Amino acid sequence: MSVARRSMARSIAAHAVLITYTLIALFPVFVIVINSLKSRRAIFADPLAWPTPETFDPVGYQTVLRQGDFLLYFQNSMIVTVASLFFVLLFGAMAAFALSEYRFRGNSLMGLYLALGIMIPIRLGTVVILQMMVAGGLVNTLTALVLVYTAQGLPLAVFILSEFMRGVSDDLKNAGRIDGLSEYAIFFRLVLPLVRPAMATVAVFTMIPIWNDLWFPLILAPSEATKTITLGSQVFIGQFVTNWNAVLAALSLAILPVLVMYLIFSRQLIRGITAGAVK
Amino acid sequence: MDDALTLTQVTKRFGRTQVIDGIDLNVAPGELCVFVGPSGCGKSTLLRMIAGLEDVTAGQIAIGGRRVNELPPAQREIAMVFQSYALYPHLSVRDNMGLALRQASTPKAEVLTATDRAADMLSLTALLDRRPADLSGGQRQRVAIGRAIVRRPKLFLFDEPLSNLDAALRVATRIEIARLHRDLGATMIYVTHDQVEAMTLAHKIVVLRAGRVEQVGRPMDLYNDPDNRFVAGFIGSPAMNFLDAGALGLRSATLGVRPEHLAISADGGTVAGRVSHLERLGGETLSYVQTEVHGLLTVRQFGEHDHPVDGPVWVTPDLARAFHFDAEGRRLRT
Amino acid sequence: MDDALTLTQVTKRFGRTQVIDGIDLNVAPGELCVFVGPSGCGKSTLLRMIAGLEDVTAGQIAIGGRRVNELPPAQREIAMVFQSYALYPHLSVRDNMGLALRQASTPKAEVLTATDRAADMLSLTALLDRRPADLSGGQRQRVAIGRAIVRRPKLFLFDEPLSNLDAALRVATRIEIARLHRDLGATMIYVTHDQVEAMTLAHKIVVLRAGRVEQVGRPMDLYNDPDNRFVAGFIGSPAMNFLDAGALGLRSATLGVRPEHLAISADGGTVAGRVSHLERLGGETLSYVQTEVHGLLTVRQFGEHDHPVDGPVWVTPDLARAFHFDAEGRRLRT
Amino acid sequence: MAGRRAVRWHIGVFLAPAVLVYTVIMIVPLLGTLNLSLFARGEEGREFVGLANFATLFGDPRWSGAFWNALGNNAWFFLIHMLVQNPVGVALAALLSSPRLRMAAFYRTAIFIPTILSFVIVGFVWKLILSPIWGIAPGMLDGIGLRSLFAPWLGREEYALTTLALISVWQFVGIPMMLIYAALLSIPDEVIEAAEIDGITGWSQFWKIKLPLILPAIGIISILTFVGNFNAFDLIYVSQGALAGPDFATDILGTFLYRTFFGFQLQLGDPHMGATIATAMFAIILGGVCLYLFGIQRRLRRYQF
Amino acid sequence: QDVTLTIESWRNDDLQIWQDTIIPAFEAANPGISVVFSPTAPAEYNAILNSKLDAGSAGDLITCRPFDASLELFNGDKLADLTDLAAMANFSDVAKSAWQTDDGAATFCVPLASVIHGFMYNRSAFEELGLEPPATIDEFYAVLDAIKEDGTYIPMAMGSADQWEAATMGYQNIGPTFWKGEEGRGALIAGEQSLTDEAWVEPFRQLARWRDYLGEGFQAQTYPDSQNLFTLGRAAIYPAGSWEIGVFTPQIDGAFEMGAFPPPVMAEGDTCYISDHTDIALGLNAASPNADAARTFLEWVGSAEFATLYANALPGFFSLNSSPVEMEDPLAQEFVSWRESCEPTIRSTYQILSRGTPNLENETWNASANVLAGTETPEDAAARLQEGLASWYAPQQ
Ligand SMILES: Nc1ncnc2c1ncn2[C@@H]1O[C@H](COP(=O)(O)OP(=O)(O)OP(=O)(O)O)[C@@H](O)[C@H]1O
Ligand SMILES: Nc1ncnc2c1ncn2[C@@H]1O[C@H](COP(=O)(O)OP(=O)(O)OP(=O)(O)O)[C@@H](O)[C@H]1O
Ligand SMILES: [Mg+2]
Ligand SMILES: [Mg+2]
Repeated sequence: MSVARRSMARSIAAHAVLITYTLIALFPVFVIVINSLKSRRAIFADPLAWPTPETFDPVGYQTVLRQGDFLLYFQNSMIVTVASLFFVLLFGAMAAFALSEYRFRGNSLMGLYLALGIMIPIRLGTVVILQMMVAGGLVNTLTALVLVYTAQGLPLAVFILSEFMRGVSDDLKNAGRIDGLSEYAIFFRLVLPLVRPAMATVAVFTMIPIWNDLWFPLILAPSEATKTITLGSQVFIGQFVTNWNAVLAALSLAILPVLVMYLIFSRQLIRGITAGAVK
Repeated sequence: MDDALTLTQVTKRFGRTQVIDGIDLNVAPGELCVFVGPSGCGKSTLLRMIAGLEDVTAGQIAIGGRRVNELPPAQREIAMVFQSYALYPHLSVRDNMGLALRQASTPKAEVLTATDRAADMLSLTALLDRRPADLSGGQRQRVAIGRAIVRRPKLFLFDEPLSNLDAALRVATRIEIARLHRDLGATMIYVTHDQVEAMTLAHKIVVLRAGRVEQVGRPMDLYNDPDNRFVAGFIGSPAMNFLDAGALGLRSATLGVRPEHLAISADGGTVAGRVSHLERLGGETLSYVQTEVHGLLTVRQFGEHDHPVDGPVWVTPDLARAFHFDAEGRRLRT
Repeated sequence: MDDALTLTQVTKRFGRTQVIDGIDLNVAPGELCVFVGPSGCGKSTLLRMIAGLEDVTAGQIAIGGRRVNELPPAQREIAMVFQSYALYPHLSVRDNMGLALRQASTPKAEVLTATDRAADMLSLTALLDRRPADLSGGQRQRVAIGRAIVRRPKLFLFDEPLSNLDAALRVATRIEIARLHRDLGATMIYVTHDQVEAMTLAHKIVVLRAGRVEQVGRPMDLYNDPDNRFVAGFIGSPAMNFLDAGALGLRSATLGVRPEHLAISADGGTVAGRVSHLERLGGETLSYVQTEVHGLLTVRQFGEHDHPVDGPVWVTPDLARAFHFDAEGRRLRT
Repeated sequence: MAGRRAVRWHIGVFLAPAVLVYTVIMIVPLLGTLNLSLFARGEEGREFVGLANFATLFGDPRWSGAFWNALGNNAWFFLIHMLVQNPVGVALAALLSSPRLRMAAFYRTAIFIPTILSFVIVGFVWKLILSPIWGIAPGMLDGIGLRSLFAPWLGREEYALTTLALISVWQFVGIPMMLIYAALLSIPDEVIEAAEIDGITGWSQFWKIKLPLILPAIGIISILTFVGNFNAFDLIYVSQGALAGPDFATDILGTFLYRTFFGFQLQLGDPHMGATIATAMFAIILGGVCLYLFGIQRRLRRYQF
Repeated sequence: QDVTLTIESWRNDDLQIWQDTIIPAFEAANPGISVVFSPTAPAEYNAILNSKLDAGSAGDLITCRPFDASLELFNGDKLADLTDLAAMANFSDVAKSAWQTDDGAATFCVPLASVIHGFMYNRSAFEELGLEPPATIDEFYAVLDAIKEDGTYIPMAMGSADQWEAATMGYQNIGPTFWKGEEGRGALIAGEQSLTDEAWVEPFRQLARWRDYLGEGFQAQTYPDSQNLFTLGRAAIYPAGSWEIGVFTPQIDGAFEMGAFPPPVMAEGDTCYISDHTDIALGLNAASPNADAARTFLEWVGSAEFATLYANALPGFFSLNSSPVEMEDPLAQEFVSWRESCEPTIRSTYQILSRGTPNLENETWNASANVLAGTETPEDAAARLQEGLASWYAPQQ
């Protein structure tokens, strides 16, 4: 598409709106970041001030790095998040393909069944889940978390992906069938690459609650060796006093990996992925 | 030996729209069968039913003597060129063409040879690494053809495969398809709007109209011996002229005369009219003559000719080569 | 009066691929200009640049004397038929055609009249409430045409608008477009692969090759007076035969003879060969003659003729109507 | 696709892993829990009481009062999301998807960052910003001469819920934005080009061309918003506590459920009443989802590109 | 053989102290037993603990909330009976009451600490304004008026956003003065008094009066906000719990001096009452495979050695051990000295009265916040609480 299509006024207006909203979105984040670099006194004395030499105080970060093995926590979070994401995307896309591509008896019931999971908070099943994990000897392993997060992420993934997969041209899939591709090959080689934007979206949606979850790490894997970063940051939230310097520092640090993952996934948001397929 | 393709009372409805209406057809092995018919008459639908991409509402489709109604497309051993191309947008031209072979675990080298051959034949070699989105319309169409022919299956289904190609390429590709057909001994079903393609490629032309078969036959048989006015008018380009036979003092209702069988002269003849428009195509000249009784008549002359536009002329049909039709459009054979 | 369209050194690169290479062109108001050229030569790209859908890498485009390089498509007062149709999938045929008018707040009744007229002309009336997904290829193409013509803008851009239509419809639509053109006095740019369309519709044909203009001229001028071997071979179907002039004892490098200017005879003539293949098209017959020196020659005869395939024949060029080219393919005018 | 085929094993293969993991890890535990709603703590352990718990929930004015209050608040919470979050998300996506917009990736990321933040941070920073004591919001309003408009929003019954809903909107607007953005990307360029040529640009292009083509995605975000809001919990919990003050003005079903199920402070967890509430919530959500799946989604036309 | 004991706790705050001070002391004396202190974010503690106990994955030692939360666990056979623990002899009946069956027959947690309510004040500010800590209610308001008059300081740091602040630091802080501590609390449990009695409504009236002395926008002021207002020197008086001693001292970091006074009495010479609330104890997971080692640990926790360690590490958490504990922190000494001059009592809602639905403690939070914020009158609030209590508590019906 062409430059000529962008009229000047329109594009200025678009930028104005976007910048305004970006400010709204980032202002609180800015407040967090500047305050994570200040002493507690300075935070509350003037929360909006930049850290000055007097008020600059990396005590939060120092506390964080001193307390516990934050690198290990990071690693645990990464492992859990990436593994869960992988299974959610794979299994979710497969199920979504079955639901969107084939007409079979019970299709919509199956769709509804797989969507039930987004309607009740999985926390309610905690006791039974924990009992299963105890029985399976999975307590204090990352596997337990991966299993739970996979199950937790599937409904949303199926829900979103099946909608997007309905938009993939039938002619294209049919061309594949005529080319002798098995249904599996059609799924993996034709459909999956074409719903990349949707996969990226689902990946991001799935990743965030996993990364930020506190509950299941606390219950299923609270041991030092399996702590996740979010759980690790909770140490600073006390009964009567919260070490906000440390919490802000820990959670600001904890954003970075998700942000990186987000950036990676959002590169899959590509325009015109199906361009040129059919006329 | 069984027929390569047998359609028995094949019918298709989309909701309440009847699109294919009880079609019977046999295609012998190795035959090249061309479907022609007006836009929307059901050619693509029929092709898609043969491929297994559309349910058959009623009737039976057999390929090589075996009923395939329930068989998925992958097991029908067919290749197809879609009217809409249906290229894999995320794959390069090479992969688009090679996917089927690689899927069948053909050795890499063989896949490469096959795709390179096809690319060569379709002048796609320079584009092998592009994706469909970066191709021109005609290039896309060629990729679609290439994808079908690298596979060399028993039955080819072509849906207007050359519509976006230029004349030279079209002739070349047509000849390649004919050669492929000869070499492989494959059966082909070919949909086209192009008279020349239909006439030159086909062993058998099936003329469809609103989901029904109007006539099946060899090209020259349809041309020289059409069963009815529709076929007579549809086969041959420019289309046949239909004159009011009564006004000419004949017994039939309509007289069909091909443009080349109308003589035109400034001096005198059977039907008087005036030249309304002249088309010079280089090798031939088409004169459109407006007449009072018979409407607009097309006269085709070889070479370059000139008739003053709006000038009065006389047109004379070659009655020996004319066709007679009754009021219902049925051919009157005498 | 300003030209309706002026291209000055228009250039387009996709990445490093040079697709359009410094094109200069003037189209007078009311003119119908046809772009022809081999598949992939840049016709669609040029059209899209005129429409404002592609950036101009270099050069200038002016519509009605006004530079439009920076103007968005909506302000260029154009209508376009896309090679890939680009119909609105969510709108019915009627709404597809009427949307632009309704957008311009045309009164409802007027929109209705305009769409009904277009539908009528394109035989779409029965399909007005369908959506594109439920249409055949040809029907979609007609909707795309309908969408362009209801708008009656100053400049029409047609990209192979008739490629998926059957012969009858094609002729009818072609005539309608010609009439529309006359009635509106609009300027039209028309891309086609069809020789007949190009020859009959065009005031001016632009022959493109690999992003460059090879020749611009009136149809019969290009046919009778091509500048070079490429144009000579491209205009006219079947294509011109190129004979080795040296072997015939002539001074030029290549002798171009149209198929209709080759005489064929079993008894004797200039060049000896054997009939390799015969195409009977009804009104004419094409004989492909394999010769030792000049390769495969096409001979076109009016009417039905028969030459025994593989039989020896003699071919004689009509030297008076032949063209001479030098080794670089330039026309030698004498 | 032709039907009536031999057994199509692949359907099973495609569904099996998801169904298996999901059923074992999610459905079985949840059913086990919802099942508790039919029991109550008796003399010796658990005893079956049928629907008595539901009778309590809806019959006992204390329970039903709390339930309806939470439901009403939840409805308002949802309404704000539908009226603010989704339109804003769609609008942002529409802007971001305009072709060749410079810095689009930056905007997209920036607007998405709040969604990445954990609730703890979000709760903290908004409380800090809106706090009447530390002066960010009052100071900023002062700066534009509107100090008088300031109120301790989070502490006032009439504003607290709306304020929290707007914070939640701020946090989650990235979700509809991203989903709609992905949907917009799938619209073929040529359709948009055709619209440009037809003179359909800007807003009307969005309304007339893009919106109809992404309706299914809009449907999805609506239903996800519905489900998400009626399950919401964390934001209120971290910023207003489990008692969802002031005076339960921000109590929504999620906090009500949490308080009841897991207990809070001296209030012991009551899995039976908790499960009862959960079942009631589940019924409400399921009703909404079914309405969508069978009433709306079926009618949405989808277009293949 | 080595065993590792895991302690479940909500005291994130104490992680350092356990790791660096308490556990090493124990481990040095008991080779072969190692101890891990594994705290959970306080808000989630009950829910997480219950889930883990139900599923059998909880740690060996369980930090006990007072009264019903732990009693419930004991009745559900989740906590072991520790009545026979030798160290139990080191605790008075009052100290143990929060972790006993209603009849007092069984004790299931070793008491760790109690917390005392009172008021902290900015001594530097008081000196600057020439004020003395008040002893009576009239003096109390006079002081508040004086500070308000002056305008430099917010008279009192309290908000209603975190409802428990109003209830615990307000209502339960000053309430015993009106309902006469244990006397009134016992009478309420026995059904002899009701919450609509003057003694129980008056504390709400006091809260309502406080409203005039709070900072702007106190409705959105959270508990940490209040803490910060006081420690940053912006507020002069802070209704406190003794636990703040430990956290305020480093936060104030010498910027000003703190002092404390007990809840003021109605008239000079009246008996004063303080809330000295048994708050935290340690129990044994009934399913622990390391019960023996855990008992060894609990015996130690009941010892005087532990009491000294703990109380000094956490000034403001006062040992419940009968053996006197030497404390270094002067403010902590000040608080604990009130035990001598005033009648101690525990929070009125904790024992028995919060067993049903509606939960009296939670309702009291809500009511206190409402009254403080002025959205409900003291009388209405009291009536509502009484009605709620009577709806399930037989002695009140
Ligand atoms: N996005 C692109 N990137 C790179 N090359 C492109 C791109 N789009 C088109 N091309 C190339 O530009 C050339 C011109 O394309 P164009 O579509 O204009 O051809 P055309 O003359 O319309 O051909 P046809 O008759 O086949 O439609 C082709 O060779 C094509 O492969
Ligand atoms: N999904 C559908 N629902 C309803 N009618 C349909 C559907 N698909 C096709 N049709 C109609 O069926 C008829 C046959 O369509 P088909 O595509 O087979 O035509 P065709 O002969 O290939 O035409 P063309 O030459 O234009 O490609 C057309 O009139 C078309 O409108
Ligand atoms: Mg078709
Ligand atoms: Mg093109």
